[in-house]
Amino acid sequence: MAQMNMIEAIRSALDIVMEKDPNVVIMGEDVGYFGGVFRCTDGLQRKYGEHRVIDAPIAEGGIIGATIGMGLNGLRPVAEIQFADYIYPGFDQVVSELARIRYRSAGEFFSPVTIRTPCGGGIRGGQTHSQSPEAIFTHISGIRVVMPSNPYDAKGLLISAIESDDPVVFFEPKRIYNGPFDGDPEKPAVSWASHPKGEVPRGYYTVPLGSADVVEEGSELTIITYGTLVHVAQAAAALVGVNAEIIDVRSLSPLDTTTLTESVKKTGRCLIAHEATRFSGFGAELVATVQEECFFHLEAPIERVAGWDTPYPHAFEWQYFPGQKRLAAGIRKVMEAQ
Amino acid sequence: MAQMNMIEAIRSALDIVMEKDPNVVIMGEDVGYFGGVFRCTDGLQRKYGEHRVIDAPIAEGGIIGATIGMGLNGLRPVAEIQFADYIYPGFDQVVSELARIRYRSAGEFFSPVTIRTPCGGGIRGGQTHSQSPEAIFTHISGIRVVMPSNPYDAKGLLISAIESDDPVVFFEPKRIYNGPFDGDPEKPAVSWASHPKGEVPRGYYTVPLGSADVVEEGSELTIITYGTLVHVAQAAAALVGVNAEIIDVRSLSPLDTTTLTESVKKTGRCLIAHEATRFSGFGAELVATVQEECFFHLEAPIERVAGWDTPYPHAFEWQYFPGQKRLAAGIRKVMEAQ
Amino acid sequence: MSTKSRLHIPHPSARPGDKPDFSYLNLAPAGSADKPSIDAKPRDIEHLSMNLVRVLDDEHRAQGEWNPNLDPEKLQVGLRWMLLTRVFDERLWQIQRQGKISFYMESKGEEAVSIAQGMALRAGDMCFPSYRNTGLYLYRGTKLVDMMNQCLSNTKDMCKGRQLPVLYHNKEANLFSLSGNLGTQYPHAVGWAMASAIKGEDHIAASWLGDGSTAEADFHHALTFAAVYQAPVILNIVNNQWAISTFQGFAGGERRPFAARGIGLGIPGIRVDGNDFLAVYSATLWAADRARRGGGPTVIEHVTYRGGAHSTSDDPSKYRPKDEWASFPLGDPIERLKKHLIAEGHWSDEQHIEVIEEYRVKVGAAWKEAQKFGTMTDGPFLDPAGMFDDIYAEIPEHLVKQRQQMLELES
Amino acid sequence: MSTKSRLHIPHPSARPGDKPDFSYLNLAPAGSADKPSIDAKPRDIEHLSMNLVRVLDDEHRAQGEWNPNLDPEKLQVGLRWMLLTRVFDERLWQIQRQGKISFYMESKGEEAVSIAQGMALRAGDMCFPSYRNTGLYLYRGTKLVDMMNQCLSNTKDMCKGRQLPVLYHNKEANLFSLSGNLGTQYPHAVGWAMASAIKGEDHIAASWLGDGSTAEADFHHALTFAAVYQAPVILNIVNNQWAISTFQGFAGGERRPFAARGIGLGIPGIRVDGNDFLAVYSATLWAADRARRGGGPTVIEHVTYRGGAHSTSDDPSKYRPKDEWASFPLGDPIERLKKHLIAEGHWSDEQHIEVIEEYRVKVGAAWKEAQKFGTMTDGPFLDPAGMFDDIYAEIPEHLVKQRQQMLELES
Ligand SMILES: Cc1ncc(C[n+]2csc(CCOP(=O)(O)OP(=O)(O)O)c2C)c(N)n1
Ligand SMILES: Cc1ncc(C[n+]2csc(CCOP(=O)(O)OP(=O)(O)O)c2C)c(N)n1
Ligand SMILES: [Mg+2]
Ligand SMILES: [Mg+2]
Repeated sequence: MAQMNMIEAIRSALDIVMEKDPNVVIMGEDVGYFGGVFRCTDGLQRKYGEHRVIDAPIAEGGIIGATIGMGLNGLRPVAEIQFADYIYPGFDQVVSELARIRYRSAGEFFSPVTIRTPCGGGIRGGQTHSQSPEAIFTHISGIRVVMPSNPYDAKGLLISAIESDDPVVFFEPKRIYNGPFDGDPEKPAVSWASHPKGEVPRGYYTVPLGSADVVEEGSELTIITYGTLVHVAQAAAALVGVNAEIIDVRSLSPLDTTTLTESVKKTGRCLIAHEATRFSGFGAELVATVQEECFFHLEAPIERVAGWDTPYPHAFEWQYFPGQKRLAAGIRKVMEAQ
Repeated sequence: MAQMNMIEAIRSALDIVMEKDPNVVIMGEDVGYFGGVFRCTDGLQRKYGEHRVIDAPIAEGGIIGATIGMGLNGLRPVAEIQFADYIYPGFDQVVSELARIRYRSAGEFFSPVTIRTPCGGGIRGGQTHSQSPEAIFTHISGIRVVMPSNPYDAKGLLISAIESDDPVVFFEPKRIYNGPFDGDPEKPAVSWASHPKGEVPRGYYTVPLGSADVVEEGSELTIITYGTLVHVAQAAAALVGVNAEIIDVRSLSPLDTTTLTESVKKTGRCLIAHEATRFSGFGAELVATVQEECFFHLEAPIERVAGWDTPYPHAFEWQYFPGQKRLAAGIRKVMEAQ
Repeated sequence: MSTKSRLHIPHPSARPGDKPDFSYLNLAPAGSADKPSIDAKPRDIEHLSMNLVRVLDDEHRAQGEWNPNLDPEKLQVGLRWMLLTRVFDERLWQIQRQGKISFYMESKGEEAVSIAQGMALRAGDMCFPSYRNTGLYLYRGTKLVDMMNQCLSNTKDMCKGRQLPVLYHNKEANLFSLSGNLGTQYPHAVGWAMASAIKGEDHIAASWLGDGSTAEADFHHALTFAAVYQAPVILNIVNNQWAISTFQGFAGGERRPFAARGIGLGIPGIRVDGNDFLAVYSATLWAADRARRGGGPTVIEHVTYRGGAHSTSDDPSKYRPKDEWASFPLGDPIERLKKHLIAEGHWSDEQHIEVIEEYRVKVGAAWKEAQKFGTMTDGPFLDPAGMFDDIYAEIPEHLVKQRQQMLELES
Repeated sequence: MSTKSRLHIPHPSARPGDKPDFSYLNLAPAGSADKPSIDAKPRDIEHLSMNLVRVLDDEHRAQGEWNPNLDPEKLQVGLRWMLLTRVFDERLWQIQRQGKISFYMESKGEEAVSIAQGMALRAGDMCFPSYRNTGLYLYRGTKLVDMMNQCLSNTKDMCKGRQLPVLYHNKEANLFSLSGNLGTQYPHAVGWAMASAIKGEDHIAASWLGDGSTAEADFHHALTFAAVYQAPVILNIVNNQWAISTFQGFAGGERRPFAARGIGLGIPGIRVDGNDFLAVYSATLWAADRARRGGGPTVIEHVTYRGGAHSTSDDPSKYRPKDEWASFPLGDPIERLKKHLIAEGHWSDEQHIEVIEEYRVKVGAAWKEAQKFGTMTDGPFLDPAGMFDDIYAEIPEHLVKQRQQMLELES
């Protein structure tokens, strides 16, 4: 076991998979010599060579398109998109190609590309370095969508993603790269060293795709969330003093419906939280799924707490971000409703 | 008044707006000399000239990017994307630019582009000529998303869209271009001539953006839907013999929540239907919104009937398409639940 | 608004009712283009992108440095495959018109591109074709009946009913799956070729797209990545003058040949008479050798003409002269190779008619066979349960559930 | 997997610790490039994209046909604006280092591009800049304090707190709103120019992006549309050799200058010494005149060097030699214009120092002023309620509700 922050855990996952499988290659902007603007690939080019850790032209569509081609030729590519905000120029290659190749060729062809990309606020990056576009990708059948909330899961899920023959879009919440964040902007940052999931095995292990994690067991309320908000939810539940069952979705699509609905059937109340904008966010699907399965167990409407339906404004990160206060208000609302 | 099918109604809207406002220009693949692959711009280049009805290179991103620039220079562009399936190469320009220009420039700049695009199945077009990607666009704040279900609305909404200073993505369900379709593939096609909303004023009128339409009043169940499925819903309700209130959402974003929730509060039961794939489809947002507002009025879980979470397969249009049978089954399920 | 617009709008040289006019094509005489060595610097061979590589002259003789000097037998093979492609296309078109398949796209007039290139490439080279490369699927061994099964979406359909007719694939034959989206296969070819280079293999990749599709982003991405990493790839632009109703000028073809699109990135371009089997073969071999020996990518523009409608949904008489193809100065690739072989004494009109007849029978037989596996109206039908397969490597729970629901509704 | 990869990987000529080496730049002597008439055919002036337009020679004298023969007063104006830009950048960089603004990007070493081009364009011409065109915002009259207010996201911020520092706009001055997304402004410029042509106006548009950004799809779309419709637009590529940590070879700059990127579409390209104020001015005027008279688009590549870090988040010592800029053969645009003016007897070292001092004071005063309107830590603060405005022309119901919720939570 070692102490790792999420960046180190991701780097370790990449290192281990590259060591194990010579077909794994990495491609992205600034990933090679420099090691990535968030340092996730630091040292990998030195170790595995320029032909396996490849600096790319600034063309997200090209990166995804070219890695698809590599995947068709037996490689197992990991594409890095520098910021999730910049994945859109590659959107067509994801939707029309990556997600569909296996289907349209009736299983003859497939390309096991994993797309890693940092998402969410946290670096005061303004509206073009803070987006969480995961919902959009969950609407596309044929790709898996993953977002870890801690170093342990990040490494285990990333290894699974790369080894999976399905294409995966792997969102990394950059706000918690260096430490868990409980949603209170006033408090100093903590580091992963103080968190049990900052303990990460040095070697190979996997966390399976498609399974949610019950982060905290509880009886009064289920909070379904993922990414940064897992930590905020824990803090908010403590703040309100409610015995909440907190579920980290982790794999957004395909979704582990069972873990979610079993919990809600037990607690009878549900809050759903994410950082992305609310309208047609992934929370909508979570609400829809839960109410379909658990309607007769629900004692209160399912509440959504999410980013506002605005871009992420530079000056108002903290007003935009669904922090402790907002989650706490949401929890109270769910608990009080009857 | 005149009898128009939806294509004629769209063409009439374009004609009227171009006549009225010399700044309106049209740009798209095959829209000019040829008049569009679905004939929506037929005759307009002859009438308004090659500099106002402009054939474009095959580059959806370029069409959207260039029309944004035209809009910034005082024109009021209407971009046609030949099939909604081909809008993805222009997705970045929609999300990162069109939707954000007004916001990031604090209202100084804006570009009032309307993007028209035919969506949905109906021409046996297989997986790349049948998609309904509207949900994805509803997650983007700053753009309006519209989908009419009949010629009258199509014309009135399109005029509103073009005259709106907000960017609009205007989806045209191609299956009902020529006539309403009740979801039974065995029956011969009908024409708009037999439908009251096929009566369309020749002149200028608008249907406001942001308002849903109660297509049929009813007391036992609310069916919320849009596009082609409005007609299927009517047929399915008749088939089951339920007194359903049928709501045509028309403007998906911003959404007319009031009309939806008032109806559900009244009926206590709700079915949501669309042609797009189910998972994270727009139905999810509709469910989430309705259950948030109407939870204590609901007597049964809100049911979603939608396309399966698969691409739209060429051979299985009718198995994929949520037709009368599937809606009827959904209605029965909602009515029987207690 | 002022009325004096200064916007340039490209115009085709002729519209319906006008006399066809191909004077805009800058045609060089056969044999006039020089053939550089395969290690020539891109900078030194830029003229090849402006010139026109032609081998067959007006007397149907092979001329100049680009003459590949192919055995007559090999040429006969080429001619036969082109004929089979034409016959196949004609029959399938007819079948669509009879309402037996939902859609069709033919490659009439462009057969040389698929067959000559198919013959110039090696079996291990990977192809990323466009929907107008029917000949390539045939030449590389896709059975007639399998192609028809695909168009029928029947029980033997290689695509299991998921794709529009003509969107074939053939994994064994290194033919990628066709997409309905224009140009998306171009960066795949580059990535595939990069992987080949990474692995130190000498397979190359080739891709094809139309003049109109060069405007798409993927075209730019492919060229950029190919140039940066010197990927061993041939990037073919099949300039058949039209993109549905729009003339190639709308893709920026008015001022420079498409072959020149890569020269700003240092990618050599060869403009070739796309209806000249020998020229296409020769240019392809040159580019393939170059790529295989580490010389990087080549753009090849094939100057040809879309002899038919864009697809069965199209009516070209609405936007171009009916007789335009007949006036196309580069003619018909089949006629030209036929006349060459006849001129050289290796073919005859009788043989030609015989082969066509033979192929008609063969195609007819295949059609009979294909129908046994089901048509749009008559069974056997594909099991719709299959529509839930192959979305993921393994079917996930929610799709199992949806499949169940679907089957219950259908029963 | 075989170990012998044949993939080409571009390499910068020097990495940290190496001796800087710019021998890869193909530099022509000042005055050697010919200046064609503005109605020259693209085909006849292709060499301009390979050559290098330079006016200032090593003795700081203006040479050759491209000498714009500007009045010394005008050159002094240019020098002053470049100095102001540099002083402004230095101060704001410092301010960021002190933690008073969240982020900053400077344009050190590239000031000639913004100022010379700003001066060569007309006020009615519309600019679609990149984040490294700070000088353009200044030259066109954006007040120092307004720029600072933007960087502070304070109560007078033109962007109402919504944008990252340096993502300015200035509607009155025809300066478009900067985007964080690379290259997206390029097709806007083309569309704007098309609209100008449609309306029969003679305003032109200009846009700027970096060498790295040429790989993006929008670059291709812009060039294609500009070529097809002959839009009156200047498409500037500011080749500062680096894109964050990647050398321009990763954008395909190893084999051909970026100026050549449009020649395959028939767009003339001019490669210009981007640190030579006179050359930049002159090339811009030529392209602007050409566009204004209906000659269509021009690509201008400015060969320059990113004198500073990519941004305040970057540390270039990790990937390039520390002293690379000092060895850049085209020097520093400010030094070069200064020496030219001194050589011509229209400037002095004393004046230079004086102006710098004057600007430091001016910038310092503006900074004092700006802080009054709020900083990251000290009020007054922008009302967060404003974050819900300007998403739509009118605020819709759901945002009114969310605003309400936010205000309740904040109170
Ligand atoms: C991304 C995308 N946009 C638009 C279309 C619709 N479309 C299909 S074929 C075609 C014309 C293509 O012309 P070209 O590239 O010249 O190929 P050709 O048909 O002439 O072989 C168009 C616009 C599409 N299939 N994909
Ligand atoms: C679409 C997109 N992809 C990636 C980025 C991240 N990014 C910001 S600046 C930059 C480098 C740009 O280099 P270049 O175009 O040469 O401009 P320069 O910074 O040198 O002026 C990158 C990769 C971005 N902002 N937008
Ligand atoms: Mg074509
Ligand atoms: Mg740069």
